[in-house]
Amino acid sequence: MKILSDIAALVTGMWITWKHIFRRPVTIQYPEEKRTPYPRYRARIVLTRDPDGGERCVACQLCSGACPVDCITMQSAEDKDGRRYAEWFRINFSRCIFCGFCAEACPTLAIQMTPDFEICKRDIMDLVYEKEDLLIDGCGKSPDYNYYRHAGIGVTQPRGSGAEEKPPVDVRGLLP
Amino acid sequence: MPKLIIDDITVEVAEGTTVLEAAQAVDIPIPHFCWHPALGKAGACRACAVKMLEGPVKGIQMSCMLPVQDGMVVSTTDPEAVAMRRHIIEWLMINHPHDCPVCDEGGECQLQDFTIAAGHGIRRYSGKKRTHVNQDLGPFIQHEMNRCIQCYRCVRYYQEYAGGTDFGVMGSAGRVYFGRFQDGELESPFSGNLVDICPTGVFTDKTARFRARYWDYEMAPSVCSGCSLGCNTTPVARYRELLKITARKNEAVNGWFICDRGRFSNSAVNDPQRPRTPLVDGRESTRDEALEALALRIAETEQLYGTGSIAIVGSSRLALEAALLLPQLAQLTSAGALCYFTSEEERATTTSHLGLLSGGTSASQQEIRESDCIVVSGCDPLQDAPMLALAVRQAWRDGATVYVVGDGIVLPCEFTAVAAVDAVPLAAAKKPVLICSASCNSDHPAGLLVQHSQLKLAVIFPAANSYGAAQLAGEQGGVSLERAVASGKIKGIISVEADIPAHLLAGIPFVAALDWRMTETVRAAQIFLPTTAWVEMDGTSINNEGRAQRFKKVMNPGLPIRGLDPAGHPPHLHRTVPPGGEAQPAWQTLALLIERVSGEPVTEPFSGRWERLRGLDAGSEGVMIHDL
Amino acid sequence: MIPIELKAELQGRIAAAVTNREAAVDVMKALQAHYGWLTDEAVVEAAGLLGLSPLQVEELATFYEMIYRRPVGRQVIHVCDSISCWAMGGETLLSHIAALLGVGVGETTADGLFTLLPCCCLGNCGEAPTLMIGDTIFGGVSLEGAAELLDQQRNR
Amino acid sequence: MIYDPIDIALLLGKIALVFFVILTLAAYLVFAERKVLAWIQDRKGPNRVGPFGLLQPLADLIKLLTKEDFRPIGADKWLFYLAPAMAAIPAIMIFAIVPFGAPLTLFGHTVQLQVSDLNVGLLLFMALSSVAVYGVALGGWASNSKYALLGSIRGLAQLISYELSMGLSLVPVVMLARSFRLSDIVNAQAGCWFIVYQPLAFMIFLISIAAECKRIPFDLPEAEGELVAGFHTEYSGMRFGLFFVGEYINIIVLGGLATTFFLGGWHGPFLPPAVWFSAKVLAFAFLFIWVRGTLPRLRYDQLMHFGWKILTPLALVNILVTGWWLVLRG
Repeated sequence: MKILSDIAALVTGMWITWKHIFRRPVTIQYPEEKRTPYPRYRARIVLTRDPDGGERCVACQLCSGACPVDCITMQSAEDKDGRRYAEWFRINFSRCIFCGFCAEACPTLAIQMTPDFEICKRDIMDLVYEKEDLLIDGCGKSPDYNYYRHAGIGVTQPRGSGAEEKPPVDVRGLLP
Repeated sequence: MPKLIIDDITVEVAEGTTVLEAAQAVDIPIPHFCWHPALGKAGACRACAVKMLEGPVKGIQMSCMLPVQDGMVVSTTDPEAVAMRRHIIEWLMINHPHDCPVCDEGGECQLQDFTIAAGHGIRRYSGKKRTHVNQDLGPFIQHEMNRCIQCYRCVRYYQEYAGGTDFGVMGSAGRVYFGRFQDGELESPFSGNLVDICPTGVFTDKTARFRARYWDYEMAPSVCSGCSLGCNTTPVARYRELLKITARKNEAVNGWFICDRGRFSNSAVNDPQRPRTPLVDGRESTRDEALEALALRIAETEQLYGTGSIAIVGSSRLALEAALLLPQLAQLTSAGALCYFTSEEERATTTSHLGLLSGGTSASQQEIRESDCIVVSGCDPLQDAPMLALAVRQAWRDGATVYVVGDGIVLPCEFTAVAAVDAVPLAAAKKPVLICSASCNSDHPAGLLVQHSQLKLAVIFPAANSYGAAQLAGEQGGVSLERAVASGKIKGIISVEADIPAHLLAGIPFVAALDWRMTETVRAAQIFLPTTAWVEMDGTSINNEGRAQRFKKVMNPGLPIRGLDPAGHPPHLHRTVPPGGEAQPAWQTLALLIERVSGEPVTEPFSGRWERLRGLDAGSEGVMIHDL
Repeated sequence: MIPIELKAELQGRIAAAVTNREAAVDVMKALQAHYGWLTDEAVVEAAGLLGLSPLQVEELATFYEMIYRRPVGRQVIHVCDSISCWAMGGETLLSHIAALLGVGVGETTADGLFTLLPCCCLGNCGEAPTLMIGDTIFGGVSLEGAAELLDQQRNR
Repeated sequence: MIYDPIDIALLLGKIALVFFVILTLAAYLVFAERKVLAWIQDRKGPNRVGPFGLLQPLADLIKLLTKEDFRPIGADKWLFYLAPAMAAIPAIMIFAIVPFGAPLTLFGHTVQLQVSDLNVGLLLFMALSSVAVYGVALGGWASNSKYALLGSIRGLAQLISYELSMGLSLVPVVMLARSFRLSDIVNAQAGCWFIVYQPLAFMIFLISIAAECKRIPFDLPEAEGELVAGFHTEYSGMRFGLFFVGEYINIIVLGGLATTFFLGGWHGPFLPPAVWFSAKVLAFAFLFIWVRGTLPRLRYDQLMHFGWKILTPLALVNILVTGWWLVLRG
């Protein structure tokens, strides 16, 4: 009988909720009690440096392109040594939704997300972080990665001496 | 007309079309690197593989090399073809650096697009990559040989299409190198097109190096204002800064390319010295105040010196919209002179040459490219209208004979020097074209046109909208400012984007200027109103053949963000008008002035026979004004 | 600068060709013979003679294996590494000669006598393995024969 | 009619008492609901305002009173203002006929613990519950909003449909008690509660009143998933508060009526009658909260199908069976 199984389903449901009434709540009383987020937690964004201390960010605009709320703006420029870098770099955290697309899009692992989720300011303008506020003195995750070693165009090392590169071809050389 | 089936779609195309073009005609994209519509086929990259299922040829074929034939059944999605293309792309990518984040081509890179389209996302090759040393190719073009995929487009363009000899391909097999004999600036005046034509980032625009990404670009169809040819361009701007100018295809005019002068001439728009605020007697003011003062001064001048003491001065670089409003303003202020030219000589030669051009006698660049006999008479196209020289070269490549009258003229093709046009066997030619300059009145071609009915004329005018200015001067009875000032009646000048020589301004008590450049006239003016540059407005200009073309607004006027302190950027600081953004198109300022004087609002510059230009599509080939 | 006689000879050779470009290889060969290798200066000179741009000459110079755009020894030894010779021990021959000369492939001996280069096919497959010293081709070269050949050349 | 001043004083006292108790209860019912739902969901519920969050209803009240009183452009001003009152007033008026304790003797007067013991009490209940429909109808219509209008259309159809089965489920009760007077119905259950004779009618009545107070699983007029907040989408501040409190008053009142009709009213051993009555009403309230924490919302067509094709026929059959049974028993 379908009606009997329906009623049984109703009763089962009611029984389950009844049991839950007497369970211990899982709630944490947040400001007093705090939970440590996991290291990969996606909160406040930082800009990291490569192992040699150079800025990882090459201002390629992929993060701002990937950002669904357009909270990242920057201006790229060329340094004296040929490095591409961000002349200014701005994240408007009052817009940021912490989706992590920027970190995922970042080809140089410059943008990374930290577990620091407590970004609260009295003035909304204080949530506009400039490059000075974002740049940290460290590599964050992937401490050994240096983008320019793999880029294949030189810049931090002579051309043809990066990882997985042959020395430059001499088109006038004798060998075929 | 052969009929074939591509991916279940029946296509009918002209004889001689390739399968690749036939597919493009029905919006089926086939990856390609070495094939380019302007360069034709090379069969070098192998990326355009398709499978021929039925018909005269079968199996995997290069679609760019294969002319269509009746009964062909083509599949672009056949697993075999897809696998072939995937492998080709993988091979092309073996030595390609992982530098997309620092490559200016990133985002507008054909190699990127086709690599992703082919489904090749991860590099499997674990060996070492070949590298090259770059060359310094001068201030405009950045060289990055590591990115090269050996499609040969650059060298085919540079040597064959543009006739350059200082750039080519060296070496053989796995170490070919595209470059010059030694470091140094590329000599061809069309070298900038390497940036557009390279399917990846070997050649990038050095002037816009590391500035922005394709998806952030502000772009709109535009028209070059460098010379009178009106080549079609797509200027690229970001953050109120004109970054670069790229070529835009217009088969009738410039084809696929533009000259270096047009491409690398954006500095005036970004010039920090550009006047951006209205001035009244050297004091910064608002637009309304300046207009009020201007109307008052006009009235005062006329009171003081009598009616007819005001000269309204336009110029041949002024957009058609504003030029059309000048007669209205002249009438309202009962101006003594309406001028489109400052010098009498320029007015006379331009007007007289204009009289020769009609729908039938005016040669477009396309007609030059298709001509079989070209006479360059008394002008230097490479100097005054470089794209004409390139068009001449294309005709020469197709077998046309080129004759040059005059000394010291260089063309990017072989030519025969003749003493006079009479020595050219024009009568034997089917589609002869005569190229002459409006600034040279010595051998006026009027007589030739009568002699040779099939002869077409390409006149090089001095400036972007000379044609429009001369046309209006003829219709509205415009005189040259030189003559008007000489009459002694003129006591006030309203200059609208005109470059008036200092000696003409010397005795004039009242000068007002509308302009976007810091000219001598602007410095001399008591009242100044800023106007927008061509990339900051919608406008129309008429090129040397009488083709009206629309250019669209690319960016908002205002100081580029680049020069501003980041602390003043939005969202830190918000304002409705960006700093220095008070400029408006000259015709709108004129319309406001006319409204102030007459009380009648002006909402539309095009009226009468010009009305058809209202809805002119910037993406079209333009409208010949002979047809209006 | 090349001697006037050579210049005149080359100009004659160029004049005899239908197009200048056709004579380019001959001119380069002659200049190479004169300088020992095709120096940058020689490229510019060849371009001047041929009415081409230096780049256009360079395109050809870098394309051909036997036009040397880098300094070479008095004799250039080309050892074939193409399929027939490879099958008959061309690889061993090459490394043997390299050991005899005490240089690597592509290098010139300290006395400036020999430059050792691999090359792909000398058109002598019937007598593999084969090598070429200067302009002379030697077929069926054994390891001992190679040592002998080198001695002969050295003593010449 | 004798207008004895003491009678009038007692009457006013009873009204004041009922008002005070009902409104306080309604406020705390909101609190209780939030707490119980939290427990069901393994949460803690409101616990910040006062000890255990007990002052939460007060805070809510202050919040609602101080919020901006907003009226959408194009809303029908007077109907818009009237609708919340139409929702809350009939709900509280129904309680006038509910006997909430055994008659007391005070100052020599026998005091019915009931504001008004009408001989057609049950009919008055039916009438007033019909009037409550207007709150929903007008609120949704006057808002000039598509969500509100859709909510009110649903509400109208639902309330009218379920009123039918509700009314029909009470007919056997009247047949058993042989009176429309609520005190008579209570007294008729002194021996045995009607739930024993009429389990089916009780179930139908229970379901119908759940639908009448628009509670989950019958909250289609509000349906926040689809309609934002249904008929009161556009209301803010205390006007919204009136709708809100009206719903909880409805729970108490309908709980009281269910107690009266089926659970023997204030009858019960050992404890004082008023305590019995309160306990039964609160048990109903808890049941409603518990159901809300368990069941999902019905689909609209399921709702109408259930009302018209199952509940109403069942109620009719029940009347027939009851009639036969009464006839057979004599």
